[in-house]
Amino acid sequence: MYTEKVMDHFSNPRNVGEIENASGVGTVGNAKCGDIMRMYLDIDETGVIQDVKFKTFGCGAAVATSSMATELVKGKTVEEALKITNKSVMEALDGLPPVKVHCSLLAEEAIHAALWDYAEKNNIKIEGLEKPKSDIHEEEETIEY
Amino acid sequence: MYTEKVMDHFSNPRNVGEIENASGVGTVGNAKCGDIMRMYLDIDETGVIQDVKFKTFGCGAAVATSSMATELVKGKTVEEALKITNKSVMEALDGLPPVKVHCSLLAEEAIHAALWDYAEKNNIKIEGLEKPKSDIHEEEETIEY
Amino acid sequence: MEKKIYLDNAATTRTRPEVVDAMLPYFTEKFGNPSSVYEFASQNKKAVDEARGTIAKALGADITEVYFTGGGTEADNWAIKATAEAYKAKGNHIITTKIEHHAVLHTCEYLEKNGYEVTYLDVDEYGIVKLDQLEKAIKPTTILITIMFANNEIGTIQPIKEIGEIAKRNKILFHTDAVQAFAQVDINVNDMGIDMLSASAHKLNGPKGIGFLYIKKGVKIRSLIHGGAQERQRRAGTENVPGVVGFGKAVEIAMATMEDRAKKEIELRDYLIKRVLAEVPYTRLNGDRVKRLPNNANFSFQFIEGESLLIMLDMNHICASSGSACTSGSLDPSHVLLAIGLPHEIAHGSLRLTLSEDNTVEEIDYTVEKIKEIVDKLRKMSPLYED
Amino acid sequence: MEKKIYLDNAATTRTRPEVVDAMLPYFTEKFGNPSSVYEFASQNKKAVDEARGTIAKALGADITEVYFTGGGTEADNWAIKATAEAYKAKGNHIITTKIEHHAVLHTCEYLEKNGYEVTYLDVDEYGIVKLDQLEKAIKPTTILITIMFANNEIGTIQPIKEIGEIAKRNKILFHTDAVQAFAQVDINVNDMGIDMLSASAHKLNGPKGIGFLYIKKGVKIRSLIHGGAQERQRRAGTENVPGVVGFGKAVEIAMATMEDRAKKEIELRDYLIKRVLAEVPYTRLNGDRVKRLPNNANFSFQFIEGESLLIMLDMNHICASSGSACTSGSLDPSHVLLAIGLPHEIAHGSLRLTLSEDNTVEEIDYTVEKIKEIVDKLRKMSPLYED
Ligand SMILES: Cc1ncc(COP(=O)(O)O)c(C=O)c1O
Ligand SMILES: Cc1ncc(COP(=O)(O)O)c(C=O)c1O
Ligand code: FES
Ligand code: FES
Repeated sequence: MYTEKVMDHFSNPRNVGEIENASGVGTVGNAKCGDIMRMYLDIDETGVIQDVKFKTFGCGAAVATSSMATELVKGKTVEEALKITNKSVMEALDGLPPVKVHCSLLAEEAIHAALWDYAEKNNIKIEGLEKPKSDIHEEEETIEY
Repeated sequence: MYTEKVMDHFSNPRNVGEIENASGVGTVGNAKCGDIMRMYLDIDETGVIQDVKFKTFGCGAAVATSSMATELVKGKTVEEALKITNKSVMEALDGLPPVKVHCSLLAEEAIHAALWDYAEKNNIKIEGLEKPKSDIHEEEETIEY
Repeated sequence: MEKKIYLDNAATTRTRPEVVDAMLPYFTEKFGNPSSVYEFASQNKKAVDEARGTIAKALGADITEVYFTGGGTEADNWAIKATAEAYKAKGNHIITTKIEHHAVLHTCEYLEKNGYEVTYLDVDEYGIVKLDQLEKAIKPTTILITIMFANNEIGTIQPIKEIGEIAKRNKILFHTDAVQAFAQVDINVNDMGIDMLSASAHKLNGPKGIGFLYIKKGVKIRSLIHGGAQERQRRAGTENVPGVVGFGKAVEIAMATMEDRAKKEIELRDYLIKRVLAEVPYTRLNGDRVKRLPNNANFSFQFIEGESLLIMLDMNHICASSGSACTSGSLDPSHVLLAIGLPHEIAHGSLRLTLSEDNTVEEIDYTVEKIKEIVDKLRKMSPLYED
Repeated sequence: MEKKIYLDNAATTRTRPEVVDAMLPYFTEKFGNPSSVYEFASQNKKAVDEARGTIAKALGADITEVYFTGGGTEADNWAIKATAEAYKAKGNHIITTKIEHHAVLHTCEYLEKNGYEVTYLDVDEYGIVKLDQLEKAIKPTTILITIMFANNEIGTIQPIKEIGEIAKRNKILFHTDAVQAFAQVDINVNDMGIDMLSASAHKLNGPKGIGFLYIKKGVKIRSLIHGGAQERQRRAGTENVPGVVGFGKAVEIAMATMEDRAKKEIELRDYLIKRVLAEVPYTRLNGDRVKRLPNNANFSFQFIEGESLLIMLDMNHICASSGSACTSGSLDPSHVLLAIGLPHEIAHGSLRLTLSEDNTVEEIDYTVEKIKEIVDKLRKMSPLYED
């Protein structure tokens, strides 16, 4: 069902944990399946993400995308991090089963939520970042069959 | 599906054939399945059935009941022969499958038709014998299931 | 000759030993439920999809268009009832033929009781649908044409491609019951304009209790059997994994051997037909001489009755059939033989012999001799026969 | 430990080798169609009826009351849809519960779309139907009560006899989905007032793709699958002879070993339950402590999610389930766990372990150790868990 990369990130997730006094913390939940992801970012003065940690209550895909997302944002600038989408996370994982695509949105939203928190705390505005919803309200998936 | 006795009478039917100038000949057909039976009786002056032959176009049960019926009427008086029912033929054959019970009616009716022919030819009336129908119009069987 | 001679391959076939071998591991070793998430069971999902792929390929279809069922009958019921339901806003009229299998006929009769209108097309004396009558039968309310690929009794093959074209031109769905034809003759669902197609494994040396319905992408019928999310949410119930695997294996072999098999069967069939027609008087061949299944021969012997003939053949260890096996509970003469115009009493005296590639010339010779003996004996017993 | 530990016997079971042995001759040797008239095939009819007799006996039913189907799902669909159809003159109301299998629930939902009214009864926190609510739900239009014998997720056994009495008293037909209960616990259809009962072979070490519906004499439902005259004209389609024979053999063995098996399974189950509840904090047992299937244990581990748990168990070669296998395509938490009152996030963290008599104490010990490790690991990863 899952690719090798997904299984690797699921069984050995990178960057699990919390960051005390993080620059930004974002928690998002998935209306579809009740899963929750929290992401901690440590961002230096130049706007580079120095450290990142996550905690996830969710399926294998949610755990793996969380892990991969933290790997992708680490070392990036805020602007670069903003460009990470659920698609790029999925690609980095060699794909997800169709029914699990929505799980990867959790990771994208968690990054955004953490960045929003960082922006609020620092009273700055990040170009292109919108206030994240507390829940990811997806449209009903149209299943073809 | 069939008892040993049925199979015996089917594979070695007794009294197959025709009687030239028979005392009585009866042909009956089975509306239900399109089968046909013809019975020839040779009856002497004392009213005893001296010889009997049959021809049948029909299923295994029809052939076997024809054969058994001829065995049962042979040597009997007309009155005795009249008492032979499809039940007695079936019993003599150790029974028939439910779906084949109607076939045995062919034999009963063929005896009656031959006796009627005999009575007409000789201008006599046989007590208890009604004019046989050319077809056996059974009521629709009520199948329970 | 004490060995059994099996000449009833249209009723059912022997499951090939290779098919059984392919199935065996899925009973006691790889027994997991394909819907489970663990590795042990997901290999079964793969096995099911491999079989599905084999079947899709045999049809020229996509793998997502093949849905497993509990048999050919269920597939027929599904195609017809679910179409009736899904397209009832468009109309309530269904076109079929008088010579369909009961799986189609009784389903249509059921729908008639529920407000649908069904046209039962005549066939010609060889059992072939008349295309002009089909065209004439089409109404604005017609939602389905269901016409069998090949007949189970007389073996006649219909002009499926032409029917498909008519359906397409009139924008009507076309279902074909290919239970007798699948993996016996060339089929390509796209070339032939087939929207739905039913088949059953046990007719092609696969196991009993497994069939499939091909449903073209875009045909919006839903489930007949509701429940779990199996078969892309269209056919619920734990997958019959060994059955599916066996079906796949049977199709793989049947497709690989189709050409040679047909050639061998046709040769034997034609030899049988030639001898019987030449050596048994008052006999006719039912069905089309050329447009017929490679393994089917169907005769009517005047003046005699089918069951008696069958029982006597059975006493000589020859397995044959008169009409279709599943109507043997019935006493009516075959609706197919009546539809091609045979009178009742001749329809009653019919014999179907359906070969497999395992039959030999010796078996056919023995069978012909026995037919001659038995027909002669039964005719001597028949009030209809005066010689 | 490299060997697989199979703890998902509610999803499906291993077909017993004795069952496979019983089936084998019916593939390649006695392969005839039971509807055929010749001797070679009529022995298959006998074999089918022998299996039917074994099953009838296991139910305390008459042999004429057992009808084979393509599985438990088909049996459920049949009972419910055909009752709805046959009794619609009497009414359009059906009573069921919120914890039925999807084979029942989705069938009921289908009927709702077609003009029927369905009441979905609540259950108590242990998953047991409240009899007073059942009584209250009955209307003059109620034609069917369908309540499962034992639940597939939490193993809870319903008060079937009491439900049967209520149905009888109100002259309403009573169907029970006994797919999980048949040949696992004592059933007598007459004592329990059951009018229809569904079962599936692959849940009791029989083959997949074969089930039956028990229909009490006098219940006038007709066919779901139309066609040939098989199964006393109530279920068309060539009989799955090997499947039926295998089902018969599986029932014969399951009935003979039921008592010992239950004893062994209950002992092991209780050991498992005791250890897990004692050694894993924030854990609850779902379902009734006593009125539950001998082989079922169902836990909720707070703060973690089921799929992750399953995958990690799988990496340790332990096969288990979270919710029912056939809903694993779905992301919703189990409707059964929600119905017994669990909040979403706890329902998500559930684990079903269903034993067989072949499981050992060592396997259970290993499994408990792994559960402890994995739950701990996942909790450390969970944003909900603060220790
Ligand atoms: C043409 C045709 N359609 C449908 C069926 C039904 O298939 P099954 O008996 O496998 O359900 C058969 C055979 O019985 C058949 O010959
Ligand atoms: C309670 C219950 N009912 C019905 C079914 C459906 O049975 P099957 O999958 O064999 O069709 C199952 C199992 O899947 C079940 O557990
Ligand atoms: S995040 Fe809920 S199913 Fe994947
Ligand atoms: S079926 Fe016609 S006489 Fe028996």
